[in-house]
Amino acid sequence: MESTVEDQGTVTKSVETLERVVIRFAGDSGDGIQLTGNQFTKTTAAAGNDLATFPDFPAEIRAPAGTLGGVSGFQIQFSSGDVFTPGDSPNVLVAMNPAALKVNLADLTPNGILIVNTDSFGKRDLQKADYGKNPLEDGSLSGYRTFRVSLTDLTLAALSDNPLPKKSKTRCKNFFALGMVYWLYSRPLKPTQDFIRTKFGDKADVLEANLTALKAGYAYCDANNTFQVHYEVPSATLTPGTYRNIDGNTAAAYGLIAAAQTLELPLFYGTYPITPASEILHELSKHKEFGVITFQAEDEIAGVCSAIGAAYGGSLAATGSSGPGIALKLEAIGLAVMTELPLVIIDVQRAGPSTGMPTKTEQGDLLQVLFGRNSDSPCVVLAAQSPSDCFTTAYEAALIATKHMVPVFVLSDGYLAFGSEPWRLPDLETLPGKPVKFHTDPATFAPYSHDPETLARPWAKAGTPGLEHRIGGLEKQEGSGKISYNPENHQKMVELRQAKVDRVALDLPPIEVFGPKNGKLLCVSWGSTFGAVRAGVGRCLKRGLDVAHIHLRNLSPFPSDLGEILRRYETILVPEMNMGHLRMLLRASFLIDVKGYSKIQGKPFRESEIAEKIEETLEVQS
Amino acid sequence: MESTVEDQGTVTKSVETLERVVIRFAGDSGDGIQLTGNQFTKTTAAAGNDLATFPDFPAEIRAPAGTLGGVSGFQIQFSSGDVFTPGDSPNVLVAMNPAALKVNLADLTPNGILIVNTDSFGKRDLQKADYGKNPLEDGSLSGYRTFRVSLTDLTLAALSDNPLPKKSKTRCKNFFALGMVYWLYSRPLKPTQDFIRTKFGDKADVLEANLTALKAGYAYCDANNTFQVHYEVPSATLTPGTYRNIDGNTAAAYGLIAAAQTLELPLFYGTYPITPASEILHELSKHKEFGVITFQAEDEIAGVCSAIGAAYGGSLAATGSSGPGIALKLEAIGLAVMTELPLVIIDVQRAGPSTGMPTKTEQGDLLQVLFGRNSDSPCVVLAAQSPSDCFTTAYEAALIATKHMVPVFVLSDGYLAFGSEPWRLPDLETLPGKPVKFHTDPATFAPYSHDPETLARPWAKAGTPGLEHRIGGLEKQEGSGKISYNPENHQKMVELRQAKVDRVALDLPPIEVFGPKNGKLLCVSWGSTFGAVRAGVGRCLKRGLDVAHIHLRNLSPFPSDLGEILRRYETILVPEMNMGHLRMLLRASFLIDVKGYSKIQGKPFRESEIAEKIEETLEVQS
Amino acid sequence: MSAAISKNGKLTRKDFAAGQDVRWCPGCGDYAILAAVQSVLPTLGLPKERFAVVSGIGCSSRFPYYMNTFGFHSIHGRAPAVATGLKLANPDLQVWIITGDGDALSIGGNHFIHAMRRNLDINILLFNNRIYGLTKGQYSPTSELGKKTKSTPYGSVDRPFMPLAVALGSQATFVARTIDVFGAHLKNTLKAAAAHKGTSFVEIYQNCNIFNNGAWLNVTDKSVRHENILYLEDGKPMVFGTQSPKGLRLNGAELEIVDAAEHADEILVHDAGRQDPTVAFLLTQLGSGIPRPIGIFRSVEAPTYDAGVMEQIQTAKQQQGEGSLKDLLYSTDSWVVS
Amino acid sequence: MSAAISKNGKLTRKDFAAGQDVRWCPGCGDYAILAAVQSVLPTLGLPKERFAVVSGIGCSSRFPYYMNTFGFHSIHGRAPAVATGLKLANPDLQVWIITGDGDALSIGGNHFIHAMRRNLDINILLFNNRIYGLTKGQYSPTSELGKKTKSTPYGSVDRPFMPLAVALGSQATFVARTIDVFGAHLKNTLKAAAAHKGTSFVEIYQNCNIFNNGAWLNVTDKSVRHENILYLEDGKPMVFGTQSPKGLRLNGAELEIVDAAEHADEILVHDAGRQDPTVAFLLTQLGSGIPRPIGIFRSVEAPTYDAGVMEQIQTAKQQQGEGSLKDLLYSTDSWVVS
Ligand SMILES: Cc1ncc(C[n+]2csc(CCOP(=O)(O)OP(=O)(O)O)c2C)c(N)n1
Ligand SMILES: Cc1ncc(C[n+]2csc(CCOP(=O)(O)OP(=O)(O)O)c2C)c(N)n1
Ligand code: SF4
Ligand code: SF4
Ligand SMILES: [Mg+2]
Ligand SMILES: [Mg+2]
Repeated sequence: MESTVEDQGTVTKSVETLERVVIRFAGDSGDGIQLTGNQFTKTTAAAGNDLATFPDFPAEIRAPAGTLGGVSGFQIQFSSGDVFTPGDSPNVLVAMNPAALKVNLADLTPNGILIVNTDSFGKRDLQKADYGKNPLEDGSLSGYRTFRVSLTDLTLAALSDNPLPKKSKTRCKNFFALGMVYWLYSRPLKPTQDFIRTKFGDKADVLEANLTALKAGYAYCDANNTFQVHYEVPSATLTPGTYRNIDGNTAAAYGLIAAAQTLELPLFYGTYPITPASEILHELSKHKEFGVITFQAEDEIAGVCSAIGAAYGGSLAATGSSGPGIALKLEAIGLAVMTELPLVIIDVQRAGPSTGMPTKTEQGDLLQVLFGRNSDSPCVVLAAQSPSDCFTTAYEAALIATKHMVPVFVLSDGYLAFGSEPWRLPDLETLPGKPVKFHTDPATFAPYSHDPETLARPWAKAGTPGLEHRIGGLEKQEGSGKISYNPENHQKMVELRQAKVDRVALDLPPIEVFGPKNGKLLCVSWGSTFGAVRAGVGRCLKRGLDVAHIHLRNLSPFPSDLGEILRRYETILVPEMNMGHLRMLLRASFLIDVKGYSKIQGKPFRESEIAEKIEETLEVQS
Repeated sequence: MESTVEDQGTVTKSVETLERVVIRFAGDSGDGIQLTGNQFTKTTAAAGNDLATFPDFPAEIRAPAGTLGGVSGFQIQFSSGDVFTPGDSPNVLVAMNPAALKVNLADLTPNGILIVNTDSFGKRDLQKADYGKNPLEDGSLSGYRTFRVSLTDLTLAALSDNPLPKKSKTRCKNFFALGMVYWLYSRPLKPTQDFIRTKFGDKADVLEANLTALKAGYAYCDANNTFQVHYEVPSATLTPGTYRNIDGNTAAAYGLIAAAQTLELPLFYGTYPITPASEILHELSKHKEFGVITFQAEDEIAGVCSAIGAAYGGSLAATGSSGPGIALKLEAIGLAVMTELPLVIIDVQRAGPSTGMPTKTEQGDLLQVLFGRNSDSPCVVLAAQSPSDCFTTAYEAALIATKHMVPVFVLSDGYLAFGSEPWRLPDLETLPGKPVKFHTDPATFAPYSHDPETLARPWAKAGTPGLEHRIGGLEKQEGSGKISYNPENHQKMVELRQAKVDRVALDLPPIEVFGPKNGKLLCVSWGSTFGAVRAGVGRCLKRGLDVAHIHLRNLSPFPSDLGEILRRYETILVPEMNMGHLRMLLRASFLIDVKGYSKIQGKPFRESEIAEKIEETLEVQS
Repeated sequence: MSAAISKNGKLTRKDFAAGQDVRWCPGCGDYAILAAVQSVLPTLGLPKERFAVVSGIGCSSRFPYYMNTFGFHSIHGRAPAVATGLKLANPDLQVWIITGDGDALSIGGNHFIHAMRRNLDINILLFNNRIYGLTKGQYSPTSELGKKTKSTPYGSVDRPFMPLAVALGSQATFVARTIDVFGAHLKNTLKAAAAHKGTSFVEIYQNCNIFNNGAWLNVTDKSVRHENILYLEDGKPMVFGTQSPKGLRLNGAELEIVDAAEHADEILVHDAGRQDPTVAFLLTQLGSGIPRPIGIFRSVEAPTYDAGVMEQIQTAKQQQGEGSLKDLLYSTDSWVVS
Repeated sequence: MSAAISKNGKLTRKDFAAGQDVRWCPGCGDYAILAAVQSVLPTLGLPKERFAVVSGIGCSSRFPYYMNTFGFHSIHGRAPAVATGLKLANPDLQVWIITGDGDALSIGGNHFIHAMRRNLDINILLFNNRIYGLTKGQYSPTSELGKKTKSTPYGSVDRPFMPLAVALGSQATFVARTIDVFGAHLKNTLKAAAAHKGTSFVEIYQNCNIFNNGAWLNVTDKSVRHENILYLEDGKPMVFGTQSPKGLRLNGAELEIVDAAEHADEILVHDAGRQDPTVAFLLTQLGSGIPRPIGIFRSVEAPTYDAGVMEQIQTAKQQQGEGSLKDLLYSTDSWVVS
């Protein structure tokens, strides 16, 4: 791990130690905010902090420069303790222009550090951001420790020797700002210097300019009395291992590739682009060296149908989309249920209904994936809890799908897809699962016979000599697989398809309870709310409240011990980014008066919101 | 009402009076079974009986003649009392060939009347029906009152003077059989004679042949000792009014036309053919004199999208399909939810999942229509309870859709679609509803403002001067309708879309309880199970059991008094043709341990199954 | 469109600009097309309320929000279906569909070909930027073979559609091509599309400067475009190039490029009104090379779907009288219980 | 198909008949096509396990159940999509798609045109009976204008597709037409389709004797068919009719019918291998009148989608070596905590 600060100069300011910091970088989408955030993340990860990040893109590809719609943000929480979310309210806000200030200021903690680029507060800039008065002058920043920095001019001054045109030099101001933040949190410059060298290696002037701007920002704080103190966030005591930073979509793609390796199957991914799921396709399409076939189909229906065809051909078949695309796939997923083929379907949920708010997150598809098909058409449903967990969840989904010959949904969402966190890489030797054994023996082949343990029908790869057989969407006779309209057979097959899904519960580990094993209040979360709920419950536990937390990765079937655990608490609270999907399922399954907490605003719960809701619920209760 | 039997000859046999009879006609699909059944139905309806019918088609268009797969059946229950279903087990089976005998015999009540055409029991005929031995000879018919009739030869003999070729004469044997059954139940021939005259008016020989065959069948019984007795089923004490026989699909089509008249809107039906929903399209496409536009689109998606476009253009817009087609429409229905346009969606459910058993019935789509869209996307859901009720339900759906600016589902199923019953025609003067008032005033126009009472947004027909406005699938600012990513607005709009659906409950009448107002057991039904459950509960009530019945036409929202009523009974039983959809919803809503009774066999409950289940449940309970 | 009389002869471009901020990337070709549409619509002699703009999803499909007309931003690929219902519900509307190469030809391909077949009286503008813009740069069904994009890092392996050929194969009655930056040509083409009774299909070459910049440089770049473009004009010979003008002549059923001066009499003369679509089809096959024809390839009369539907209704009403609910329900098969 | 060696040279028609009872209406044209396919497959030099038959929904789509091969009766319209995944998963399979005019051109139109565009190495047999058979008789996208059916009691008002033109507009590389009752012609066409590398599209005129009996009488009826059919044969002039043979000649870019003897030298000579699709397109335009061409309209070589996909994978593996999960996950950006 690299931890020296290159060319650091003399440090004369006082140093304070903090346990936890949340920083938000914000600026115009042209300001390089995502790049800045990613650099800070890498440096911080390498410094051994636990962390989580979340980028917030504008809805438009390129909104007009300087407007409120064009603001791009990147938030990181890092700590010497555990980090479950990118943090509620930033302690530090870096605002590159008035629009960024306007959009983000309300989130800054009282007395938080605000760094603004004063050079971008001209009359036009203020107008574009719908500011009537200049916020730098009207006292509206008084509740914060505001640092007015002439970022543009200082950058230009530092680059006076560089031959680049002014416009290009101005673009380096994000590195100047990053240098300042590095100083503030005592971070080394080297990782970013290395990055700059790799990235701009063939453009000497640009390379030099960025390096200089970065150092200048750092030196500016050092030399100057801008900040009275700077801070240290000691490294976290992370479990030993190899780590890397990963976002949810990349993790999901890797999970599929890893499963294909374990199962010794070729991977086929048939899909159609859609926000926020497209990056899974992008990532997979890079890995032809693994024999991965990606098929960008003409639409979602063709995407999922191609995957179903590939499953018949013996591939590990997967498809992925977001809510509206999943809706289109539902009819075909029924075909996968009926033909009892293995299929992984990734749903990266976004805010809806309909087109909704495509770049925003939500958990609104749980009921859709459970019930959105004609007649009883059960599938297995898993949900990932964090960006890196998308790997594990996709991996497990593939194992379940091939073991039971059943479609398996993986629920992710926009927050996981784009959020990132350090991921302790799994030990590849001990990954669960084993190679798939296709059926090959004609003598024992009955296409719709079922394994007594897994209830899987035999997987006979199309092309296997002697196993010619027909499958399809009409009801089939158990065993022979001939078309059957027999009433009793139909009932039997409907029940069998459900039983097959239910069997998955037998393989599930006991639910882990965080907090007291029984008591007043249990919070139940699923999917991406994990982090906020775990952190919120953690806060409450520290305050001595009687609250516990369980998280459900398995939504269909539920783990077998779920009901028993729920009954140990007086009240059950389910925070969800929807109108109460899991809440409804728990009520129906266990007849418990489960309370819901719905936040449907296109953004995740804050840790504090959960903590407050817990307090409120306990108060009502007592 | 016509009630004389034309040319009836002398009746010398004894006459017994029955309260209720179930007859099933069965034969090869080429035997004219459906026509025969329909004639018997019309005659019986005109005779003043209450009745219900159900045809049972082979899955194939034209299965090979004489095979088991090619058997076509038609069942009718008629009575001097109430009739709720086509009956459990026929008292009379007319079997035109060995295949028809084999498929249907098990259903015949012990000691029931069996009429077989002995002329079709040759060696080849038996083989085609997979009969090893001749059932007429091996004693297997001993439990029934079997009448062996040389139907073909008798028909040919009766037509010996007719110049038609033998093949055509043979085809008249169904009328011979019908004549026999008319004799058996003391029915007039005239309605069928009229029908034959109208239908074959331009083919003198065929007309004559059919008339002769009909009379010959009647005369044969009269002259001959075939039957010892014949029966009378006195007319029912039906509510006075004008009646006609109607099947569910025709009724749904008429319901839409009637609603369009009331609302003073043009009717637009955009759809794609699918069993068992196509007949709605067929019927509507006949009625251009009402200005009805039917659009047979390229697929279901285009069908529903065209309807959404028509709604924007100010039509009463509807679409219809069955389960797999509804699955395809789900994404677009989300658009209708988001744009808050009125839309009626008819789902004629069939057995699934996937293609399933297309010609068979099921109630498997309740959860699909409730939840099968991305994110929270609430719609109103109604279900029809009988063939004629499809009229009322479609009509009401149109009224709700236009009142609240919301998509409304109408659930029907294969059993209702093809089944028929006498329908007391509504008094057109007192049909509810009034003409739609479009918004026309530019001064007061805000496209996404909401009426405080109905929560409808204003319906501004595209083309209205001064009301130019944009709608779409992205989240909209309440009021202005501008695109909005505002977090609070999104939450507000999600809740508003649900609240709008919930408002419908305010207009619902109190639930009618059949049986005791509280007690041991309450059966809850929805959709087409109404008849079997009402009849089954009726039987149990007669036997003195403590059981009641309520039927839900409104599945979303539920009527407001539902919970209160459920709590008045010790046990709640929900018979459904699915794995327990309504059961789950009731459990989740009311935290009551609702029991389910699932029959998923592609065919409706029998009255006796319900009665037995009630007994069993009450026994367990006590 | 039926020839309607404008209630307000003084409509201007401004009347058609909606309040909502335009949110395309600075430099996007969509701006120019928006300006052209906004300036053509007021000239068509229809009051503002007679226009409806329907789109699917994509950068291009944001279009309706920027038009002060009736507008429907529907779902991906489905604009033709929505427009069909809207037009049938209100045939007085002049309906414009705005779509992209992904929206129309990928997910919406089926509705697209059926619109052509039915010949509903609508206008379809396909903004072809050979890329998925809104989803940030995957290849589209019009991207060239071997295209490297986010989803095809090794290059695509499927051949692109030629949109005009797809349309003609599906029996389009009006087929044209124009270019975002050719203001006058664009406007004239839009006017012709509006005037055509039936489905008018206009492919508009559009530059996505963010994800596929310069896709059409060989016909937009000032230094080469006059050499590369073949302007199709009725009654004019198919000649292109200024330095040494060349022309198209038929050799059997194939097109040959010949020296225009030398073979002046043999050069094909353009006639968009030819019933047989073959020459138009031939011209679409020049889709990817040089010369690149722009203008109206085909414009022929054929019965429109909406007129057919309306006619059947009118006839039925005339022959049977306005439908009476009473007659429908109380049919000959009914009976009275008293 | 890659030229594979049959493990069993003795396959017969019987080997390809599956046990399941055939359930079409007696007299349906599908029977003849089934018989032809069952008799052609054994001659193709591939072992039985190398065949897969994929269909959508419709009477025609019941086909896979009657073939003793791998078979997938999928959902309505989606057979090309299912087949694409199957073929990519196992390129050794010879994949046959069986579809109907509704299945392929109505709900499945989009997958159909994209299959043509991609040129995946599969064979598509479209059983065109100009009606929806399985749903009991609604008009289809190939039904003639004015067609009265259950859903169009007043007659349809939309023009039919010409399936071959749709295919060519979408860049089909192999396009042919044959007829259910023309046993030998049908079989030869199937063989040619199987031999073509790329998407082979065969339209088969099929009689639905229940809902659209006699739809093709003018080319199947013995008394007229020889006058009406134009047999396309490579290298042969396009002549039809026996009584007074006529031929096709080009007049500009249009086809003219002329006396065959009189204009013998001017008669067009068929060449399915012509790269330019225009003559093939011209011939498809004869879709509804007389003469009606049958045979192979177009058959040209082009890169196939599956080969492109496989090649990229092989190249990547050769250049980068088989992928290593360790290398993928433990990238340069990882760090160690100890
Ligand atoms: C059902 C569905 N699938 C996918 C998407 C994602 N999506 C939105 S626009 C688009 C493609 C846009 O490309 P194009 O039509 O060429 O429009 P452009 O943005 O280039 O103008 C896609 C794939 C969606 N919104 N809905
Ligand atoms: C999603 C869906 N929509 C509609 C149907 C109903 N359907 C089944 S086959 C068919 C049309 C069949 O016509 P065609 O493809 O021409 O086949 P044919 O029966 O004539 O051989 C339709 C509409 C269905 N099964 N699934
Ligand atoms: S991404 Fe491309 S097409 Fe979309 S707005 Fe930007 S420049 Fe235009
Ligand atoms: S309905 Fe027509 S296409 Fe279908 S099996 Fe019968 S004859 Fe053949
Ligand atoms: Mg595009
Ligand atoms: Mg057909």
